[in-house]
Amino acid sequence: MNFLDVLLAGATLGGLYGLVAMGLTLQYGVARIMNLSYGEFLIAPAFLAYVLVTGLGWSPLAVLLLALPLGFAVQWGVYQLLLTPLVRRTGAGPQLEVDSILATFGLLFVVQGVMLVIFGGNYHSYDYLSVPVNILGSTVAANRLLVLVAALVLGVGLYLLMTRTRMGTVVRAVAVAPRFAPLVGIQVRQTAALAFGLGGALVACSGVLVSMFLPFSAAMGTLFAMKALIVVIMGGVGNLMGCLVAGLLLGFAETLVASFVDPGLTLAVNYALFLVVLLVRPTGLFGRAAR
Amino acid sequence: MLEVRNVSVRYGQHEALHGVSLDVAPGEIVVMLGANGAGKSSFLKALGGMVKAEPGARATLGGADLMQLPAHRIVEAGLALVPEGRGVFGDLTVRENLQLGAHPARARAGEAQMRERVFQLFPKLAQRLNQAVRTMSGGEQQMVAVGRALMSQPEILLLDEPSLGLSPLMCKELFAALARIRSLGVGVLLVEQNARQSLAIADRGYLIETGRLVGAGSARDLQNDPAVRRAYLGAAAVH
Amino acid sequence: MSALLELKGVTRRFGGLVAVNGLSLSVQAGEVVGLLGPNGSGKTTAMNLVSGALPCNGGEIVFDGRRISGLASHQIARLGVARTFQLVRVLGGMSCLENVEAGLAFRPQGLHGRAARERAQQLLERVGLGTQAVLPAGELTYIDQKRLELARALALAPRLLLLDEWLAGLNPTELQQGIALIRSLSADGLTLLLVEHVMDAVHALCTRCVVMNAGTKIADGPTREVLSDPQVIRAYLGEDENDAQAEAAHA
Amino acid sequence: QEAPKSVRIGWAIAKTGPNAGGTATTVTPNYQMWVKEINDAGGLMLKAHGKRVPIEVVEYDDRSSSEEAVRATERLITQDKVDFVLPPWGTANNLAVGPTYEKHKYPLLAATSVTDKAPDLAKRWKHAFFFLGTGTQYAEALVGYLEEARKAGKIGDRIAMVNIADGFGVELSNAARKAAARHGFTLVYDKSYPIGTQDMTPILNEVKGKGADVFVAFSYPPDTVMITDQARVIGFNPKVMFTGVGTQFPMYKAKFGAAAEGIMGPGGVDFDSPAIKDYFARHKAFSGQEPDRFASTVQYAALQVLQQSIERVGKIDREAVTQEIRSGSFDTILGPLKLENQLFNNLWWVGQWQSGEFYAVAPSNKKGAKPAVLPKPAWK
Amino acid sequence: MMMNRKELFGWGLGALVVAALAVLPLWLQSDYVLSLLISVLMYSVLATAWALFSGPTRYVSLATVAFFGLGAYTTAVLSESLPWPAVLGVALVLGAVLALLVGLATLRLSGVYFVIFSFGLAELTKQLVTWWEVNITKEIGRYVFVEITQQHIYWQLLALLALVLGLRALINRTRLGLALRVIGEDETVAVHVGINTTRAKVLLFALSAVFMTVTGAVMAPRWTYIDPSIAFAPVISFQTLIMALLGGAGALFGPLLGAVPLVLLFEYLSAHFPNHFSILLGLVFMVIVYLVPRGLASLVQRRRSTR
Ligand SMILES: Nc1ncnc2c1ncn2[C@@H]1O[C@H](COP(=O)(O)OP(=O)(O)OP(=O)(O)O)[C@@H](O)[C@H]1O
Ligand SMILES: Nc1ncnc2c1ncn2[C@@H]1O[C@H](COP(=O)(O)OP(=O)(O)OP(=O)(O)O)[C@@H](O)[C@H]1O
Ligand SMILES: [Mg+2]
Ligand SMILES: [Mg+2]
Repeated sequence: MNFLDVLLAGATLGGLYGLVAMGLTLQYGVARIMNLSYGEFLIAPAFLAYVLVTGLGWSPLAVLLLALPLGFAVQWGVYQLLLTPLVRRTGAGPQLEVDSILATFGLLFVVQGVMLVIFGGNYHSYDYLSVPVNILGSTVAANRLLVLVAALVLGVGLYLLMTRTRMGTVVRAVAVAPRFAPLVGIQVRQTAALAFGLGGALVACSGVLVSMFLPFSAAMGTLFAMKALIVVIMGGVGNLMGCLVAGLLLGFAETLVASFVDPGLTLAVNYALFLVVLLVRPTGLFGRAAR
Repeated sequence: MLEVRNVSVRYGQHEALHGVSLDVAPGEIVVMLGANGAGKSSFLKALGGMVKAEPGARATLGGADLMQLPAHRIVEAGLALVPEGRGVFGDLTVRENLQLGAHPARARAGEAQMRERVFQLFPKLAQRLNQAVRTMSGGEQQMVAVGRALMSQPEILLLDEPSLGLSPLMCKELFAALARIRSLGVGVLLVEQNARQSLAIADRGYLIETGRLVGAGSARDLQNDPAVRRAYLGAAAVH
Repeated sequence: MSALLELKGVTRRFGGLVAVNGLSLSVQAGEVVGLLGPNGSGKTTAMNLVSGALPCNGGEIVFDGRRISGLASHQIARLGVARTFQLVRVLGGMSCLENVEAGLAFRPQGLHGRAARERAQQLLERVGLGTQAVLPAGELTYIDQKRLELARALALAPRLLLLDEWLAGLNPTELQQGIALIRSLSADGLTLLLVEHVMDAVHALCTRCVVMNAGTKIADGPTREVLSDPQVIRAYLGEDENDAQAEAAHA
Repeated sequence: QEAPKSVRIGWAIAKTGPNAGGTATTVTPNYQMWVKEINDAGGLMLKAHGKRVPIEVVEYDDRSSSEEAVRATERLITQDKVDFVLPPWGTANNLAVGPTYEKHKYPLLAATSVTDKAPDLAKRWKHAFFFLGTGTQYAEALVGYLEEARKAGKIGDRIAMVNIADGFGVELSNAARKAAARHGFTLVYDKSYPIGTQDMTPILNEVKGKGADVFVAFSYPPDTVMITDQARVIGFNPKVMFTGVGTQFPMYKAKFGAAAEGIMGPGGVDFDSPAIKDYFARHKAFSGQEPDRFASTVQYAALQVLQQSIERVGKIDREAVTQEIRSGSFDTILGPLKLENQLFNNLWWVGQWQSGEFYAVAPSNKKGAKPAVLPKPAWK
Repeated sequence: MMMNRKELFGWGLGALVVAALAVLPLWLQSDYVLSLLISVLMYSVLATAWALFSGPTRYVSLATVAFFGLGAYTTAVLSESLPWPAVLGVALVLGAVLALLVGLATLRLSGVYFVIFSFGLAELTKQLVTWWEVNITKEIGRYVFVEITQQHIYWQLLALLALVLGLRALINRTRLGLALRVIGEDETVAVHVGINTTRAKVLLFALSAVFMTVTGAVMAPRWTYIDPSIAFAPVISFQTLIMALLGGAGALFGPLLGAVPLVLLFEYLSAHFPNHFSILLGLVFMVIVYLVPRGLASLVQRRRSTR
C-alpha cells in the first residue's frame, strides 16, 4: 500500500471527524451547553436527505442548501426555547453544566424516539457520488473527498472568522465571560443562540454529507456525538482549528494503524492518542485554561 | 447629564441600597465615598445593568432611561462601567479586550484615535497587545479594564475602585488621566477608598452609608468637613 | 541569627518574559518586610514561588533552614507558610466557619470537630467577622472576603504569613483597623512578608522593604531609606504630587 | 377444562440502542406478521378445547441491554405469566436470556444467534433450540465451495479475510480459519476491525495488494455496506467476494442494485419455492419492507414450528410443546423442518446476488440451490 | 470521635432498614420483583459510589463502566477457577490498581477535559479487552456458569450499598470529607491550606472505583454471556451519572433519590410504552430538569427546612 493512499484515506477520515465535531465545539465553546443531543441532530438531517433523495429524487447537494438554514433554525430555536430558561436560572454558573447535560440528555431521547417512530430502527443508505476520483495515482471516493473539502473550507473559514473579525471576537468574549459581555454592549443571549444555531447548521451539514456514504440508523446519533466530544476536547474547547487538527490527527492515526499495524487496534490507538494528548496538554491541542 | 433617581437594590431578603438619587454632569468628576458594604458597588452595578434595580428607579442619560434598557444597550447609550473585580475577558488578549471595548456602534468611528489615547495613558498595554489578560499582573489587568471602558467613548464613565492594586505612580497617572478625560467632556463617577487623592481631583462628592446617601457637597467642602476627614481621610491625612 | 526565609537567585520565566529574575532576599524571624514594586514587576510571582504555587526555574528558596523550592504547596503550607491571594479566593459555597475550619484541619496537629469550630469562631472574631460566621462566604463583600481569607491563613498557625495586597481597597478607618490587626499579628511573633501599594500601610508596618522592578531587586533596606531612593521614586512612587500635577497640566 | 381467552405471547426486543437495527430488519416484522396472520385466521387452534384462541401480545423494549433483556424476560414469565416468550435479536442476547428460559422451562427458539457453542448449550439447556446454525457450518460450506472452485481451476488458494470484532465475526472467522487450513487454503490476510469503524479503505487497499482471489468479510450491516461501496470505488474486484450480515438486507439491494451482482454472503433463499415467494409477498405487504434474505426466513420458520407444536399439543402445556419442538417434523416456508439434538442444520449457508436476487448457492446439492456465478463480474 | 444522639439514631435506623431489606427476598415470591430490586440496587451502588468521589470534588467521571466492566470480566475469567469470595477480592484489587493509575494520570485535568478523558478511558479499556479477546484468546464472548442465585446477588449488592453509604457518611464526618469539599470549591486554596490534594483525590477515586468494580463482578453471573459490548456499555456510565446528578450528588442519599425512581421509571416506561419509551423518557427528564432545579435531594431538603 503506498503512502499516498494512506495519506488520502487518513485525510478524508480525519476530515469527517473534524467536520462532525465543529458544530459541537461552537456550541459548547460559546454557549457553554454540553449538547448531548448533538448526534441526533446529525442523524435527523441524514434522514431528511434520505427521504428527499430516495423519495423525491433531490440531489443531496440541494438537500444541503435546505439543511443548513433548517439546522440553524432548529438549534437556534432549541437554544431560545429550551436552554435560555436554564441559562437564566443558573446565571451561567457551574450548575448550568449539570442542567444542560440533563436537559439535552432528555432531548436526545425525545428526538431519537421520534425518529424511531417515523423511520424504525433499520439502517438506511443511498448511493451518491460514490465514484472514484484519481489524485496522483491514488483513488478516493468523491463523496468522502467532498467531506474533506467541506471540513477544510468550513474549519479554516470559521477559524479565521472567529479570530480575525470583530464578530468572532464578540463570540469568543461571550464564551469566556458571559457575565461581563453586556458591559461592552454584547447581547449575550443572542450571540450564544447564534453560535448554537451555527453549530446546528454545521452539524446538519455534516449529517447530510455523512448520509452520502455511511449507512445510518435512528439509534446511531450517540456514536457520532461521542466521537465529536473526543475531537472537541482533544482540539481544545471552542477552537475550530483545534477541531480540524485533532480530527485529522485521529484520522491519520487510524489509517496508519489500520495499514501498518492492525486494523483491530484503530480505535484503541485513537483513544490512546486522545488520552496522551490530554496528559501532555491538559486543555487540548489549542485549548486555553480549563474552566 | 446623568440623572439618577430612587435606585434601590435587593439581594433576596436583604435590601442593600435604598432609594439613592444623584446627578453627574458632563465634564465633572463625582466621587462616592462610603464604608465597605455601604452599597457603592451595588449602585454602580445597577446603573451598568449588572444587577436589577427595584421598580421605581430611573436613570436618564441623553433622554434614555437606562433602567428600562437591557444591559447591553446601556453602554450604547453612553455609560461605561469598570466593575468591581475588573470584569475583563481573561482568555482574550489585550488587543481583543480593547477591540471589544469599541464594540458599541457609538465607538466605532473614533476607535483608532481612542486606542492611541489609551496607549498614551497606559503604555504597558501597547507593549503587551498579544498577552492573554488572564496572565497579567493585578495592576496590569486594572489598566486593561479602564482602557476597555474608555474605548467605548462614554459620556459617563463609572469606575469602581480603579486605583485598587495600582502602584503609587500608576495611581497618580490614573488620576491625572481622569482629569484629562474630564476635560474631554466626559462625566466621571468614581467609587474610591483613596479619598484623599480622589477628592483632590473631584468636583463633587457623595457620602453613602448602609445603602443611603447621607451627605453631598463640593469636593473642597467635603475635604474640610471634620466628619469626612475622620471617616474617610484618616488620621494619616492630618499631618 | 539565620533568616527565616531566604530567596537565593530565584528566577521564574513565562515564555519569553522573565517575571522574576535572580531575586535574592531574606526575611528574619519576627520581621515585617514589605515587597514593593511597580505593577507587573513580579511581586505576586515571587509570592507564588515561595508558597509553591509556581515552581522556580532557577535558584532556591530556604525556609527555616530547609529548602522548600521544589516542595508541593501543601507541604510548604504545613511547614508554616500561609498566604492570602491578590484576587481573593474564598470557598464561596461554604460558610465562613467552614472556610476557617479548612485552614485548621490540615496543619500538623490539625483540629477537627468541636475544637475546630470554637477556634474558627475565635479567629473570625479576631478579623472582625464574628457575626457573619454562618453566612456562605460567597455572600460577603469583597473586603470581608479578604478578612475571611486572613482568618483562614491564620488558622494554619503559620510562622510566615504572605499577604498580597491585603490592605488594598480599605478606607482610612478600615485601613487603620487593618494595620492594627497586622501589628498585633506581628506582636504575637508572626513573621510577615507583604506586598502593598498603600504607602501609609507600608510606612506604618514595615521595618524593611524590598523593591522590585521588572523582576529584579532594585532596593533593599530600612523602609525610610528605601522609599527615598531616587531609583525607587522614579520607578515606583513617582515624583512629588505637585510635580505630577504640573506634568499633567502640561500634557 | 375451560379454554383460555387468549394465548399470551411475550417478547422483549431491542427497539432502541445498538441492536435496534438488526431487530427492526429481522425480528419485529416477523413477530408482528405471524401474530396478525394467526389472529386473522381466528387464533391458534387448541384441540383440547376445540376452538381457536387468539394471541395476545405483551411486548417490552430491552434497550439493547442484556440486563434489561434478562429482567424483561423474567417479568414476562413471572409477572405477566405469558404462555410463551419469543427471544431478542442477536447471539449475545439470546445467550443472556437462555438461563432464564431454562429456569422457568420455557422453550427458547433462537433464530438469530450463530454460535459454535450451540451443541454444548443445547445439552445444558433442555429447552433451547438453535435455528441459525453454527459458525463452523457456515465456514465449512463456504470453504467447501471454494475448494470445488479451486479444483475446477477457477481460483487460486489465497484467501484474504477480515472480521468484525464482535461475537458473529469472531465465531465465523475462527471457524473459517480452521476450515481454510483443513482444505489447504492460505490466509494471506486475516485481521479484525472494531465495531464503529467508519472507513474500510485502508483494509481494502491492503487486501487488494495481497493478490488474493477470495475476499471474505464477516461483517455487520454498516460495514458490509461500506466494504462493498469502497471496494467498488477503489476498483477492488476479487474473483470471490463474500460479505457478512447486511448483504442480504433490502437496504443493500436498494443501494447497490446491479452493482451487487456476484457478491456472496451467508444465507440465501430459494426463490423458486412458492412458499418463499408467498412469504416475501406477505412480508412486503405487511411491513412495507422486504424481509432480509438470511435470518428472516429462518425466523419465520421458527415461528411456524412453535405454532404447529402448540396446535399439535392442542393446549397450553409448555412441557409437551417443548417436547414436540424437539422431536416433531414441521412444514415451513423452508420446506419440511426437523431439529436434530435441538439444532436446525438444514440451512442455506451461502447465497449470492444474481440479477437482482439473493439466491442460495450452498449447499449446492440441496434442492433449490442455484449454481454460483464465478468469477464475480466486474463492478457496474 | 464522639457521636451525638441524633447521629446514633441515624446509624441505628440505617442498620434497621438494611436488615429489613435483607430479609425481603426470603418473603418475596416473585423472581421478577427480585430482579427489579437487583437493578435498583446495582444503580444505587453505582450512583452512590460515583458520588462518593464526584459529589464533593465535582469531578464528573464517565469512567464508571471501565471499572464495572473490569469487575464483570474478572468474574468471567476467574469464576470457574477460584472460589467466589476470592473472585470478588481479585476484582477489588484490580479495580483499585486501575483506579490508582488513572487517578495519578488525570491529576492535571479538570472540568470537561476530565469528563471526556474518563469517557475515552472507558472506551480504550473496551477496545483493548476486545482486541485481546479477538487476537489472543480468540473467543470474544465468555460464559459465566456459577452457582450464584439471584438472592445472593441481591444480598451482595445490598451489602455493597450499605457499605458505600456508611463509608460516605463516615467520610463526610472526617477531615477527608472536608478536604474533598475544599477541593471541589477551589483546588488552589486546598493546597494552600495544606491539603495533599493528590492523595485525597486518588484515594477517593480508588475507593469509588473499587465499589464499581465489585458491583460489576457481582452482576456478571446474571447474564451468563459477557462480551465487551455488554460489559463496557457506555450507557452504564451515562445512566449512573444522570441518576446521581438528578438526585443530587452532594447529598448522602441524593444518588439513591435519583437511582431508585429512575430505574423504576425506566422499567415502567419500557413495559407500558415499549414503542414510545424514548420519547416519554426524554420528556420526563426535561420536565424534571425544568421543575426541580437542584436535584431531587433539594426537594427533600427544602421540605425539611420549611418545616
Ligand atoms: N450577590 C450578592 N448577594 C447577596 N448580598 C450581596 C451581594 N452583593 C452584595 N451584597 C450585599 O449588599 C451590600 C452592599 O454591597 P456592595 O458590594 O454594593 O458594597 P460596597 O459599598 O461596594 O462595598 P465595598 O467597599 O466592600 O466594595 C453588602 O451588605 C453585601 O453583603
Ligand atoms: N501565567 C503567566 N503567563 C504569562 N505571564 C505572566 C503570568 N503570570 C504573570 N505574568 C507576567 O509576569 C509579570 C509579573 O507579574 P506579577 O503578577 O508577579 O506582578 P506584580 O508585581 O504582582 O504586579 P501587581 O502589582 O500589578 O500585582 C507580569 O508582567 C505578568 O504579565
Ligand atoms: Mg464595592
Ligand atoms: Mg500582584
